[in-house]
Amino acid sequence: MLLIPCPWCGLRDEVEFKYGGEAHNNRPLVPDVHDDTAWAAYLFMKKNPKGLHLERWVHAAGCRRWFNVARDTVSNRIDGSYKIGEKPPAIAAETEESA
Amino acid sequence: MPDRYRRQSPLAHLGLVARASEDQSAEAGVVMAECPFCAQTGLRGDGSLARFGNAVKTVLGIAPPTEPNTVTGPEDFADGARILWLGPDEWLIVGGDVDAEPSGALRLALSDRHAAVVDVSDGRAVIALSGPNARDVLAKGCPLDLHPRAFGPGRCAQTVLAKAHVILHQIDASPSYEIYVHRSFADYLWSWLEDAAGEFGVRISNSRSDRNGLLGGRVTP
Amino acid sequence: MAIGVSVVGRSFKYHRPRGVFSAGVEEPIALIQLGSGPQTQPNMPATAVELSDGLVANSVHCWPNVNRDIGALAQWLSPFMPAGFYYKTFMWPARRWMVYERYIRNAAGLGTAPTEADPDIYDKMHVHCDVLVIGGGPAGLAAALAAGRSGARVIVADQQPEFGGQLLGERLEIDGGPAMAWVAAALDELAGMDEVGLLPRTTAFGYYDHNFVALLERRPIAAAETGRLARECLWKVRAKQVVLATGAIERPLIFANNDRPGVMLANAARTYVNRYAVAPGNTVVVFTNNDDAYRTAIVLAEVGVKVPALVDVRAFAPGALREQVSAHGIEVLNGWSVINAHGGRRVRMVDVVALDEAGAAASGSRRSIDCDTVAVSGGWNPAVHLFSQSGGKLRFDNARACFVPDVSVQSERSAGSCAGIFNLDGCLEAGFEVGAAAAADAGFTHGARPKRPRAEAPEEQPMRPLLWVPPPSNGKRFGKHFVDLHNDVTIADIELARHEGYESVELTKRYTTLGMGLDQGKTGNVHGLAVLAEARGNPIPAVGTTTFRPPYTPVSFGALAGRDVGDLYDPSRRTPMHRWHEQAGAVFEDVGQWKRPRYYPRSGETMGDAVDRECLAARHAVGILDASTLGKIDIQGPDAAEFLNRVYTNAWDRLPVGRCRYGLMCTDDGMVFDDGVTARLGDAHYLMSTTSGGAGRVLSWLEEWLQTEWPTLKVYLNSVTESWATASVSGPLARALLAGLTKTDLSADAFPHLGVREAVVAHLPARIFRVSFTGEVSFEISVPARYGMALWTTLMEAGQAYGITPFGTEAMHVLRAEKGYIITGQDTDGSVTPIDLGMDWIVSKKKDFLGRRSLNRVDAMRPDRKQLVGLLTDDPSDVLPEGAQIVGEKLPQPPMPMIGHVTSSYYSANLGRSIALALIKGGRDRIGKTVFAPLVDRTVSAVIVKPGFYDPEGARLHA
Amino acid sequence: MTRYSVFSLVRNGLKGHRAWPRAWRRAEPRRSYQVIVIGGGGHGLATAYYLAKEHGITDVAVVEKSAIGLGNTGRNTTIIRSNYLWDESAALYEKSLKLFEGLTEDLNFNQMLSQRGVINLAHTLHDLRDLERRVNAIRLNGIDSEILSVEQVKAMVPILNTSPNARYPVLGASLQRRGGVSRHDAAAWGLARAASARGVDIIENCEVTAILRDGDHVTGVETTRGPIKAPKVAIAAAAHTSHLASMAGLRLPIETHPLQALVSEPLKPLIDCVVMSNQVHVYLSQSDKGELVIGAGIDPYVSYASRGSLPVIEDQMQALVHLYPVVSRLRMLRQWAGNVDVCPDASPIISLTPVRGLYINGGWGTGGWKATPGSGWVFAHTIAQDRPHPLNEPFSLERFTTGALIDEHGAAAVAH
Ligand SMILES: Cc1cc2nc3c(=O)[nH]c(=O)nc-3n(C[C@H](O)[C@H](O)[C@H](O)COP(=O)(O)OP(=O)(O)OC[C@H]3O[C@@H](n4cnc5c(N)ncnc54)[C@H](O)[C@@H]3O)c2cc1C
Ligand SMILES: NC(=O)c1ccc[n+]([C@@H]2O[C@H](COP(=O)([O-])OP(=O)(O)OC[C@H]3O[C@@H](n4cnc5c(N)ncnc54)[C@H](O)[C@@H]3O)[C@@H](O)[C@H]2O)c1
Ligand SMILES: Cc1cc2nc3c(=O)[nH]c(=O)nc-3n(C[C@H](O)[C@H](O)[C@H](O)COP(=O)(O)O)c2cc1C
Ligand SMILES: [Zn+2]
Repeated sequence: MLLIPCPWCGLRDEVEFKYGGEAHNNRPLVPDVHDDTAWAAYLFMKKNPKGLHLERWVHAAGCRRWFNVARDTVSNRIDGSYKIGEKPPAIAAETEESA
Repeated sequence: MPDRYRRQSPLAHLGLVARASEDQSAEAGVVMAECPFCAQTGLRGDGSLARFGNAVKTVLGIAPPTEPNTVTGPEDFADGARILWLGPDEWLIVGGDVDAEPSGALRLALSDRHAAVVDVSDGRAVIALSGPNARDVLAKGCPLDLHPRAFGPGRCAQTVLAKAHVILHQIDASPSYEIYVHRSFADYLWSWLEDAAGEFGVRISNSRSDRNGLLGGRVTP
Repeated sequence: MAIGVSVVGRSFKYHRPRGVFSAGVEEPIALIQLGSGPQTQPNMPATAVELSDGLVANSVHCWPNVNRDIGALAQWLSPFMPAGFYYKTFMWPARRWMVYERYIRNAAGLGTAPTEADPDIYDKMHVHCDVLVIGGGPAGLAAALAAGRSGARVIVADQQPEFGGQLLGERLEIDGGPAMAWVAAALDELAGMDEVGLLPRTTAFGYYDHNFVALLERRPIAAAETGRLARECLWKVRAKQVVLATGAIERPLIFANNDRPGVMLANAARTYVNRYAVAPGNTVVVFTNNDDAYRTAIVLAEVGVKVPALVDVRAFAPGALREQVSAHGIEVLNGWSVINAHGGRRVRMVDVVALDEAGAAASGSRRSIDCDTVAVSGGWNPAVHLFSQSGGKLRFDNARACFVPDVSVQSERSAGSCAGIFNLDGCLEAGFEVGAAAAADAGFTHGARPKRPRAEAPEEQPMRPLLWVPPPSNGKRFGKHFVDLHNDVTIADIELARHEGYESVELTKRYTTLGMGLDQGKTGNVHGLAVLAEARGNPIPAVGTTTFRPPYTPVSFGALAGRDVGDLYDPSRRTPMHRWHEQAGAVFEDVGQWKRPRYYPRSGETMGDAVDRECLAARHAVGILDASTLGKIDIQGPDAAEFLNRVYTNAWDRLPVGRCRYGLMCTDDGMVFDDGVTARLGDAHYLMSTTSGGAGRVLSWLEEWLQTEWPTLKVYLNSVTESWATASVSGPLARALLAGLTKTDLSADAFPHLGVREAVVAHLPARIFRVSFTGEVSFEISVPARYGMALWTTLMEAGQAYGITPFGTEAMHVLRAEKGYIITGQDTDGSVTPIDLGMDWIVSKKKDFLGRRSLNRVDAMRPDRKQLVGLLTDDPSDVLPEGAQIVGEKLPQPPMPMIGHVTSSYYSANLGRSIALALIKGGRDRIGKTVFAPLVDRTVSAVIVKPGFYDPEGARLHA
Repeated sequence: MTRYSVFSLVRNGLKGHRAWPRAWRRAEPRRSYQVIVIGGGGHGLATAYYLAKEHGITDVAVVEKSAIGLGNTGRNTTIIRSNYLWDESAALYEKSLKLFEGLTEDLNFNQMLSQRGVINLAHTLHDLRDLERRVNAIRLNGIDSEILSVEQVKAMVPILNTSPNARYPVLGASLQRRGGVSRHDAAAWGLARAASARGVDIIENCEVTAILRDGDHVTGVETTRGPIKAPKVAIAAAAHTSHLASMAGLRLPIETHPLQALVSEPLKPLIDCVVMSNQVHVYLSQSDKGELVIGAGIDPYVSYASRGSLPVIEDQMQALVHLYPVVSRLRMLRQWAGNVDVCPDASPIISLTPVRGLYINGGWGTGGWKATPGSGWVFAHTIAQDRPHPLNEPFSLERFTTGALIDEHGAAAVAH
């Protein structure tokens, strides 16, 4: 059972949180310029990586803040969390590409 | 002025006042009470701005805490307002009788900036839990570390208790706590707590309610 | 055992008699049905049950009784029942399988479940600690002392009723005194430490992610009998550091008919004597591959049990121990092996054979020795279960043929014999080291480390890493050699699995059921691996282990459920007026977690009668509905209108203060998600309402967009659902009723449809919304929740004169369906767009909103999408069932192509006929056409109409 | 292939079972094949089997990274049924159920297909509406399905708590009599044996590490045992579908989640059918060996760890005790998790891809066990003909672009 670092409340138990899926899959600012394939990519396509995953969580039963977590999907090890709008320090390059 | 005698607290239907006055075992490990009719105001604003905190302080005499999960203000409802940290831009102001409309002045003071002041007094029930086994009862349903080394008077936290979302505020080291829970869950949470506290012996008290005004319960359908 | 019971149970597959094999939780076979009535408990290992007065125990899995069991006939068929035989048989013909299955099911299974609900209660505790010590043997206690003295928060859990671990069954010394005296002193010291908790009878059964460990505490029966105390408690421990001190489990040596009652682990035999003062038998042959069983022989002889021989597969013998054994007149056979046990319900005799020089074949001279018990030791397996569950990697120790912890993944350390340290002094040393190190890693370095206790460390001769007896020189084994005593898996079964290609250890396990029983192979798994390794010609590490999974020992469902059962299974949410509804005899409906009145039957009324009455009242007089459950979200900030523009399909810039508007929300894939009315209360202040079931979902969805995608929008959202109690009065007399209770001008001109006013109603501060879900003039009156009951009762009293009638969700649904209004979640299902609902009028063409782009995809623009229409049955008294499927053409029998389904359907008392809403492919083009609903017992025909059956112009609404 | 028969069993029994041949040949990878199927789960093996049987393509390798049948095939709760809401799903799952009904004979390997009935409980009015909708749809698709009253459910499942005062009382139920359970391992082993007998190479301990391409055309795979060439490569790797697809540069609408299950201690017969509930979320059946087999929903976050988290089990047990108060003293013997490949609409993808010669079969989520033979059957067709069979045409990848999702959780019950 995960122990998730809320950037505000610190380490809290998994049951206080809700998972929000892959992070940095932002909604296109002007949806109409995207064709159906690109739109489908935004709506549905996932990296679903084996290994490092940047993902959104919300501290639902706590401070209600959304934030990002860097977690390994194989070991479930959490490398850290960061606020929305921030970049994951060590892996900034990778995020840039996906943003 | 609305008729104060017609108001009902979230747990009015349980007849807690009557139960509190019944002869109850003094050896109870857990003491439970409802704290009714305490004004609660939701406050939103940018806590990182000094102007915001100052504006609040001017009205209430205390500034909203910036340290997560802490409370500013006096321990007791009776001694004026206190402010619970709920999020980086969210607080709960508690204190005073609900019918005194406490949020008006604050709303005015913050009207020139992006902030929100919302009266949520009726949105949550407040249950006081104390006694030597109070912490054990909470531990049955709450994943937080409530050990004195990790949590103590002046701390608050939003968390899960049984199957309800609650705000937990530790009042003193005896230990006693106040639990805020959404009104519609109040009946459930009270039953759950009484059930969980059963092994320690429970005493119902109305000391908090006495201090904070009148209990409802006069309405017959 | 003391009264001479030797057959405790029957084996799973062959129904062979089985006795007591171990002295602990690893017991594979001595399973009993404990207690009777609602508190009966099947499949309990007799070796781990505490005796108490009046205890009732029966054998499981035998008929008519354990001594004469019909099922034992299976033994005669055993040549035709090898591993996996059922995959190869029972298929002639295949469809008969279910007939065979009935017999097989009855023959399988072990104990029986209670037939009444469990009267006991169960509890849970969350705890946090710096160091969790699992196991209270010498290593665990030493670790706890070291950690506890540092001031750390420590929990020590042991599955046994008493602490001490192996020491409980030994007569050893620590620091020159009895070891148990050291244990007592350690417990005293620990009990005196404020931050140390001791949990006996508590099994750590699961090691999960992030150092979360689940423990199950069993309370002594006497304590539970007080009624208020839970029978078991699930401890959910989050530990900064974990010390595993779970000990080691002795394992047997395998020989022919090694399952006969009387064959028992050597250490267990010793434990029975030392700890319980029971002799395991009268004449005991000891059989071993290591030194430790010599101690068993000595202990047995000392208490007067006859030990005719000690058989050691090793050619050499430990000097001092051998002398002591011999001194008791016990014959020591070095380089010999037991190869077979004779006897029926108890061992009668064993055959022993001398091994060849290499020890590889049982080729030498042969003897039989009379005995009633065989105490057997094949060495020890460290209890690495939890270590392995934590993700830790194991290493195989060849010299001792066992797996030991190697690489840790989580914050845990192993100490003592679970780490492969088998002597007491080493265990104590390791415990102290590891306990202190764990505390230090948790931040507790202070406290002098006291001198650690010492124990004698006698010289040990190496064991012989052999787990089953060598075959005769011709290589052919005879008789059944049991590897898994629980599931009757033999060496031959494993060899067969390998032979047929099920040679991955996981496939072997599944094909033979090795290690899949109640004991999960605690004593037999390593043997299984060894047999497989030999058959494959691989070393054991190459074969690997199967996966260690929770629970370490079985855990009751009740404990996992805790006190969240019965009425506490799920919160039932109540409105401030709940008590009134109850007393008025309302029948409730579950809507999400809410309890909502569905209708209020009067005496003698059916549901239909009541709903008709309620519906008529709302259209002809005045009805009152508790609408407190609707979600309410307070929205404030300069960007509030822009925010609404983005989340609703329609535009919000022009809504004046004091007015409301209906809105529809879509997910970004264009499907309808929720709906409701939003009011503008001030320049930058709105109040959104949502469906009752959707309130939480909508708020978190809005917060998600706001926080993650639009953080620059200046908007604050606050849930005020619970702050307000809402009563909706609806009907032609609603205005008159309300007018008597408020000064607010309620006239149509002053307070038009979709207006909102701050007001005082019945002396209460209130907000009045003129919104309507019924199609009648309606006022939704919200007051602070503490006044909900006051408002309601005042309205009821004042309403008497107008024939006020409370109505529930059912009437509300009928009334809105008469108007053709949708309910999201009922008339939509996540595959319906606003266009499908015919609500194009609410979909802005000018601005972007969530879902808009998706409405332009190929499929969303198909003309034959399902569209919302009305249905009128040809027979006006026939009410279509909701969920009825619609076909365009009646066929004599299925399959029939369906064109849609009925989403809402009611009898409308106001219209004097049935009405329905349906989603129909290309429905709007089919208006006027007849369609059919083929039901199980009849087919209903109906004609498609526009939705909106009552007052389609909305005259009543605006009246 | 030695046929299993009474005769062969007795003969071998008398010979001490030393003469049984391997169930499937141990195959070494050859340099090239006509078709490579990645994944030796039920779906991959069925695909290979039907390629050989229905399309005469026997030059096929199934490459499996560990041993066959140890993925989700080996860890599911064995429920089979075809009572799906949408026409497209009903047709696909019914095809599969029909194949299951003949599989024991077809494979000469006892599948222990037990059509003991699958019951879905309704606890709210919303549930009842959905139930009616579903039962009617299924019936009109020509598939058996019926509605049960509370009394009828109670008669079939005496241990069920049908008290009207329960927190969520049972209001009704649906039943598919032809639904039930089928032994999970038996499908993998039986399919492997039959496919192998038809010439398919089943290559275990061989992990695909790259997908080889020439332009937009697939040419084979790289494996831990060397490269293998093939003009057609078919992915049937469940949890690992996204990972493999990414080797070919594709991104899929699939997320991998842990799904947990557990078994009780072995018990004498206690429940004779499969019972599932959505509102009181748990499902229960009893295996022939006597364990109660219990499951519920996925763990909420993406994970490839084949263990789940305890709260999910706690919720599941609360639901279990709520529905069956007599089981509270019974005990969990073992819990585990699989990793399921979840699609946004809870329907699978059986499809061609933008890479020529690369085919995908995945996204089965929590409910693909029952599809095993049907999925293999249509996938084999898709691969052999290089175009989808009408049964799997609606399940193409394109549906995410057009929006023609087949949403099986909207109105569906639990999708197991
Ligand atoms: C706990 C649980 C309960 C379930 N209950 C049910 C149920 O009751 N009813 C139902 O219908 N469904 C159920 N399911 C779902 C069902 O089990 C699966 O949908 C189905 O078995 C998938 O089969 P598969 O052959 O596609 O996948 P798998 O059996 O997982 O096979 C995929 C194979 O691909 C292999 N592989 C992966 N990557 C590579 C690589 N790079 N190279 C080579 N090989 C690779 C894997 O090792 C694996 O063997 C359940 C699932 C779980 C986890
Ligand atoms: N002679 C030999 O060959 C040999 C071999 C192994 C061990 N030993 C002796 O055994 C002793 C080992 O000491 P130790 O402290 O390492 O082990 P131990 O066996 O004395 O204690 C382990 C304790 O952990 C408990 N336990 C195991 N798993 C548990 C779980 N999951 N949850 C809760 N409790 C659990 C056991 O009930 C036991 O009380 C030493 O005296 C050692 O000499 C001797
Ligand atoms: C239908 C079914 C029944 C099972 N029955 C048992 C059982 O009786 N005993 C047991 O130990 N495990 C049983 N298991 C669980 C397996 O041992 C194993 O845990 C599961 O297949 C997952 O594999 P893994 O634990 O090796 O990862 C069963 C699994 C399934 C799918
Ligand atoms: Zn937080």
